[in-house]
Amino acid sequence: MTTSTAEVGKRPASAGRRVRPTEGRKTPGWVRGLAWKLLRLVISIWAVLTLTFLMIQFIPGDPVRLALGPDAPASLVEERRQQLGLDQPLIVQYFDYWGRMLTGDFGDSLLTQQPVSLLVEARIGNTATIVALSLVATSVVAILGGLLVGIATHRGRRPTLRTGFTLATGIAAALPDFLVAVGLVFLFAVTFTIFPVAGAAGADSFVLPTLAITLGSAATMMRVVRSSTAVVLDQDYLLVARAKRLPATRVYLRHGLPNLLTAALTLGGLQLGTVVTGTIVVENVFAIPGLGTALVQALITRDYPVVQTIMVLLAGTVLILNLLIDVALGALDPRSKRQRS
Amino acid sequence: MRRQLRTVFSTVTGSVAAVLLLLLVLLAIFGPIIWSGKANAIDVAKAWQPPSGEHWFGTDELGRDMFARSLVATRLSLLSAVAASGIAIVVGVPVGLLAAMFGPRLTSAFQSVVNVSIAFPALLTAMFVGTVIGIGVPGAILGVGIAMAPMFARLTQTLTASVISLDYVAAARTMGVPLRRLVGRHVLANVAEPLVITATTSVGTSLLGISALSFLGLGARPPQYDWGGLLSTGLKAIYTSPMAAIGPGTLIALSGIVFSLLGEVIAGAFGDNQSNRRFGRVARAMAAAARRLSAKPASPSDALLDVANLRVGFPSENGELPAVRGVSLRVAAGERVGIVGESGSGKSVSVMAIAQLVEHPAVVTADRLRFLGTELSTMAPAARRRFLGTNLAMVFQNPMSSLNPAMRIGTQLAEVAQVHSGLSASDARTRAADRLAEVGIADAGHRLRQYPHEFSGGMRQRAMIAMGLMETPRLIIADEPTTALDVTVQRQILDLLLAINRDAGAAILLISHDISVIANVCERVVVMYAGVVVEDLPVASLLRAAAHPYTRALIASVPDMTTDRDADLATIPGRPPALDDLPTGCPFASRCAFATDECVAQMPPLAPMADGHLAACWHPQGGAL
Amino acid sequence: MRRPQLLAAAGLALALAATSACSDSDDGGGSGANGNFASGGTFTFAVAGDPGTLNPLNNTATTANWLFRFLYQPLVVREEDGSVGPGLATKWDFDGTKAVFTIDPNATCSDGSKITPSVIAKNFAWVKEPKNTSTVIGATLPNRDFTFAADDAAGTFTLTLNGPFSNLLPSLSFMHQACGAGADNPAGLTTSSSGSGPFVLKTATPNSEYVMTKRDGFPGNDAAGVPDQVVMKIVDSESTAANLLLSGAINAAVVNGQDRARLTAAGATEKTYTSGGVVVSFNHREGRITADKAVRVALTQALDRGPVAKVVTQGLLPEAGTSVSAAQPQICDDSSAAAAIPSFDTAAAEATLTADGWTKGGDGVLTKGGKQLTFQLGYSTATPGAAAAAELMADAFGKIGAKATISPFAQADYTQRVFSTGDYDVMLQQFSNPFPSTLIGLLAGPFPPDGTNAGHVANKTYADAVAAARTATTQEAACQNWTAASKALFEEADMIPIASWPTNWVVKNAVMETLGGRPIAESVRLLQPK
Amino acid sequence: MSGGLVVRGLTVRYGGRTVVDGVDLDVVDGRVLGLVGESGSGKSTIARAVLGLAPVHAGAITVGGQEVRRLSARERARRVQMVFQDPFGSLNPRMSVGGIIREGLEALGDLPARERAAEVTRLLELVSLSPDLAQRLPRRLSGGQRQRVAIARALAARPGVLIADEITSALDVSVQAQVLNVLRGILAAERFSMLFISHNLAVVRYISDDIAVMRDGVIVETGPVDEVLAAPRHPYTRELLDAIPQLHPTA
Repeated sequence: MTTSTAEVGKRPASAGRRVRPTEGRKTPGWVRGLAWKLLRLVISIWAVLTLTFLMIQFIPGDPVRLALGPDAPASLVEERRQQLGLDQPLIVQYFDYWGRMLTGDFGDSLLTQQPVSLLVEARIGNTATIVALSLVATSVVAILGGLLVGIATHRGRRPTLRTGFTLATGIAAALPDFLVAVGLVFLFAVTFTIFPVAGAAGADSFVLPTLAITLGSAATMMRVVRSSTAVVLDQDYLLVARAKRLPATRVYLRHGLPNLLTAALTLGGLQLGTVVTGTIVVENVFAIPGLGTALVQALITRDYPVVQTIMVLLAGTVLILNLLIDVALGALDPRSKRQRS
Repeated sequence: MRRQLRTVFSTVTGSVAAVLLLLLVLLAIFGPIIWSGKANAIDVAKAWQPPSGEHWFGTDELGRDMFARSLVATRLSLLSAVAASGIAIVVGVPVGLLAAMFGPRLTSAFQSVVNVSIAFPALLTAMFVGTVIGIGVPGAILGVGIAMAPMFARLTQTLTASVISLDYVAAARTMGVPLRRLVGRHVLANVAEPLVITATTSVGTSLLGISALSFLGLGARPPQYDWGGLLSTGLKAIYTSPMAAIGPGTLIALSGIVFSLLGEVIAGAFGDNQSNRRFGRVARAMAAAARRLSAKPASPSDALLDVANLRVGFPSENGELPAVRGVSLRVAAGERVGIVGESGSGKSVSVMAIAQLVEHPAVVTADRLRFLGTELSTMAPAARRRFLGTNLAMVFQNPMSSLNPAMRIGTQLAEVAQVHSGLSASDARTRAADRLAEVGIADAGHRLRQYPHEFSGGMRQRAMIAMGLMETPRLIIADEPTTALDVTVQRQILDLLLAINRDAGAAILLISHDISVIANVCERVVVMYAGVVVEDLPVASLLRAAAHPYTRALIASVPDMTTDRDADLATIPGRPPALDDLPTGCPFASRCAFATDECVAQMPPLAPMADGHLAACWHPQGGAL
Repeated sequence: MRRPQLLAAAGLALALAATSACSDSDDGGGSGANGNFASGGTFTFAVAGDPGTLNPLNNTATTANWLFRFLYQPLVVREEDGSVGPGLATKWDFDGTKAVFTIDPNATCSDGSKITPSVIAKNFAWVKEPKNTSTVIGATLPNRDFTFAADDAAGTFTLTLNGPFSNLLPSLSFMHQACGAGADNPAGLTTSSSGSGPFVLKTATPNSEYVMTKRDGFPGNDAAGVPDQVVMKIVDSESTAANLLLSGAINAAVVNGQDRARLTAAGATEKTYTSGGVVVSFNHREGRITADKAVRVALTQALDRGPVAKVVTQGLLPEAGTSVSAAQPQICDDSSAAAAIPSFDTAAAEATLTADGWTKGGDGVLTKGGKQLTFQLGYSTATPGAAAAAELMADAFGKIGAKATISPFAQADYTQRVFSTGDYDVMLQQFSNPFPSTLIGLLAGPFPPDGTNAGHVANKTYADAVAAARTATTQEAACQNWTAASKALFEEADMIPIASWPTNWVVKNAVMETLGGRPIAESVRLLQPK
Repeated sequence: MSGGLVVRGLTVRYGGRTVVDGVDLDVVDGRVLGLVGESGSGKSTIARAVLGLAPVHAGAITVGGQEVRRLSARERARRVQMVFQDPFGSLNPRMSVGGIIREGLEALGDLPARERAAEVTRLLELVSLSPDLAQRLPRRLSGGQRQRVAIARALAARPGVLIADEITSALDVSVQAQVLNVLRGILAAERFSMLFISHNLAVVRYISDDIAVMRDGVIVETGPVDEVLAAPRHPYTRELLDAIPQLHPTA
């Protein structure tokens, strides 16, 4: 089956005279590709929202009773249920939930009775900072490190470096981020007071949290980049680039890097999701008032509206990140623009 | 597989991983039996003691021995991890299998779902499931298991998809093999290896995931305790009694490392095996560094290319494998020379070595390697780069993969002139357009802006040739330039090469397994077998005077439009010798009808025949074929 | 008139500064004390949770009280010995139902306006208004049925209750009075303050930090070492707070746990206050195994409360608790009632159960009438040390053949069980209760849904003694009745004190006095860092 | 078993793409039809459609007068078998050579179990392989040996029609000759018809009785080999003939 379709794909190969003017077909394939990706994003976000909506239904106990406290008389509970529309059929509640979520009304915290949006507003900055810094750090470290090591160890060169790299990244990837975070605090903030130990006071208070997330994820991604480097370096067009006697930098950076990034992003892009959730654990260790600390607190105290909102936000971030990666892949690899259709 | 595992575990990393795994398993089995008493013995007076001879990791808030507790916790930690992985496999593998087996539509729907869920952070999924189930060990296990299931689903789906597209599955289907057997015998058996590897590493991943949940207070709760829970207990005293946290932390990290190491080791075993398999068709793909060309005083020569005693070896476990064993070759200016030989004969490696493109770990030596009168081996790298860049052009076998898919054709052509002639971007583009037009590509200006995937195979090979013509090469090395092309396109490309030879005077060194292709293009043909040149003769003499039995068999075994359809084709019995088992004598002796003891004993030199052409044979044959 | 307290605080600060000066070898002589105070600067203290709304009349949470103490003043304050001292009122007169306060004529608000009795009246008017649902009602004032009158000419404010309430004056020390614009609209105080305290709120970042600046002209604010700024920072984890203290990023924090050792080793001073109590309570509801008095008594006898106290307070207050409301300064010393607690004796516990008809089964668990002696042992996950204490208690219960299943409850769940559904057997509870009266609703009165007596406790002796105490007109008479009430609880093993609940302030490079665990705003001084 | 393969109006589409467009083919009983064309012309798709491995959009495929798509998998296996191009991909790497051939015998269930071993030996000998190879795994065989195992496997079903899809294009020329000779030997010994697909006109000419030339999913010319190659009528057939590099000077 695949063989035949592959053959079909090669069809324009038959001869120069039968080449189709591909440029003539101005239906921009990548526009359709992007639309398709956006559709997928919308469906994914719909799924996440639906699941979080259902979460409340799955959970035993009455959220209103939790919210109003034990002293509230039954009549008040009933009244509040009506206010919140909880007495409505599930489907009505579902659409109502959608309406609220889309207008940014995430409901009130069961614990503080304050709008969840206030909590999010106060905390999203710190989380966004950590996530953004970690994403950048992970990408830069992983791509540069993986590329350099990949070149240096290509085809069995420098076996010691290769072994050391495998071992070091293996260990770094296997170390859970919470251990790394604690270790970093102990080392850099308590033993040598170089960085602040906690809080989100200044720019330097984000150094250790970023480091804690980056270490593991960069190690994992660096391995992916190294092996993609090895694959890319084995490609015929790199041999051709060398056969053209281009300088090494041009061979690697101009011919290697874009293709390498495609390969690395395809595989390593998934890793970026864990960077986003890494913030949950790390914020807790560094006591940074962010969405991660709020999520864990809310989980323990069963503050479901908060759990719901933060999960949707983090999941949405990951999904949008993936869309961006997809788009970047499309930009890097001209082939994908056509193949997507 | 068993044998591979055995060899793997005999390596240092492998045995370390195996021993550690064994230790963990023993701990999980016997730990609670031996240390439970000590682990649960409460003595509040001894709360939070620092590490001592009695309490290696110190004590916790109830004065319980943290070391004993860490050991006892091994069982719960490992069991949870294994259970979570088990859930992931039980859920993921069948889903992946189904998605791959039943139609492209299901597959594509499945891929969308899985791609999203796999990108969805596992920790969030685990938290979500844990919230619904309720905080505790079962919630954590189920959460982590479900979070990992998409990974297994996708892996299974991709692996299965790649296996069922293989011909042996199609063959089994045409044999009417029942579905159950098809899945078990043909699909699962062949996707098992990577699944086993992933399952191994996934235990480590689950362990970390569940530990993280316990650490955050979303996993095991008292009186149950796993490593994550102990870690968060110990963390309370990290600054006063760090061992209470470092102890369980180390165990978590160690187990994580053991399982990832184990996966790597197993993967390494299978991977090596694969690369060994590939080693058979190394030739062109082989590359690498370390050139130590022994430069001997060059004999004056007016040849364009003058190679003497070229040797290329590839290091392997069984010593160096000699892919090329003393090849000498001369190409005169403007000459068209072909090298013919079957796979593994060393023809591609030879020209790659000549072009200075063989990389580590291959080792290249030659008595003489002169091009345009200059010894290449002693040139400074930068000078050599420029020299070869302007005078030598190469065309490779697969035009589909030879062009960089991420760069426009124009850029790939123009950069040659920019780098070597220092042309400006616009001048280089003008030249590129000229060259494209020269190789017969219409609308060159427009074509320059296109990407390789917008070109047909024949056009890509033309573009490759045009790229070689960006400077004024004196020699074009074309390595199987038409093998991947259809016969009508092959004709056009060969004609193009001939035209360039005629119009630009560039010499051509054409490598092919198809002797008739060479006969159509070249003036002289060099026949290679098992890393040596066995015959070197003018194309005109091929049918009249080929002397070496191998050359003659090669010609006779290929049917052409005049072959007698009622007679069997000539065949060559046996197989070419393996590189690690080369005979001392003539490598063709074991397959040769004319071989004598002399042939087995001694390698015949490349010597002039009656008509003056060269052949390496003790018993050269005569007469027309 | 705040002076006595201020001077005391300053004096203590000087003493402390002198001590540290002595240890400082390069500093000598009499001028050393002043020289060791830092001039200006920022004093930062950490709290575990966000205070919530900034309306002083609608937030009685502990952390909010700490913050308000810097920004506002109450009518009267409590002194360390439990007596009542002057706040905004320089003089007061209380007869059990009616209190007359003479307002300090010099008191000014942060916006410069004067604080007159009618300003105080605005506060009480806001609190009295039912639609404002002020938390002051219940927490500070027993109900809304009070009247008040302001006489600006005489400078007096009069508050009249509808019945006797012996704890009125200490309670009022928790009611911070807004002034100026804030008194007109306390609910509008969302990002600023409007009070008569020594500091003014500058910025409020919920869940992060609250920055306050010094009010110039406030009496005593020109003293050496008074910080220009005070920051209250939210730090969830105690370890993190400790790290911040060590690194010098903050000056004070409550640290109860393991981190204390390294803080004191690093030169920080600490002081432990009793801010409440830890108790174990038994569910009396019919059908619960603990409805059986013998079981409650036996379980109490099985407990060596000292070690449990040590574990649950993380070593801070290792003595067995003697009172269910031990917050300092204690209004009543009811510790004599502790003698009524069934004392620790495993053999006696076993005997009690044997006498009640329990026999040991094959698995070592006691049974009676085919029912096993198994029960839930619950606690709130918000209480540090409770998990370990529960483990210890379960271990002790196990020794007499009673099988406890440890059940951690999330705070919300825990609250619902304790106050409403009553779905628990044995619950380890922690209260930050300054007054014995706080627990009345749990231990007497109507069952849910009409009340909060979720454990169905029906101890008439206790209920009667409590009623007598609440309406007593003198503190002394009240205390006698409180002691009798406690004794009744312990004899029936309805609720047993396990430990006093500590608040341990650790202060570094600064001085901060606290009262009942609450910072005293006027006592804060910054020292030169060592 | 006998009966040729008849294809009428076969159209195969993948997505919106028509790969085979209304093809008629006759593989006459006992004869070899060579199907020649360039890559992408649709040759392999026809083969796969016959075997039920490609979706048939329209048309009829009959073997011995029976519409193959209405046959059970087992019945179809008895009538049509195929040898694939890639000798490395067409043998399950985890099964022994004997196991691979035996599997076909088992699936059809025509032979009693005890006679299967003998049949495996016979089939291996038929393709000029030593019966000793039955125990080996495919990876220890050369490309030519593998391709002969694949032929033996296909013949195990004693099919009326054998489809050989580019079976020599992945082999070295000297090995190609071995396989072609083996195939010719079997054709002489056993009675079946064959659809021989190749892009190599010389090989097709050597082995086939009839020839069909395919291009862009359409058969452009068909007829007995000698006639078509001696006097090609379609310009594309001529183009193909002209493009072949010749070693021997054309007569």
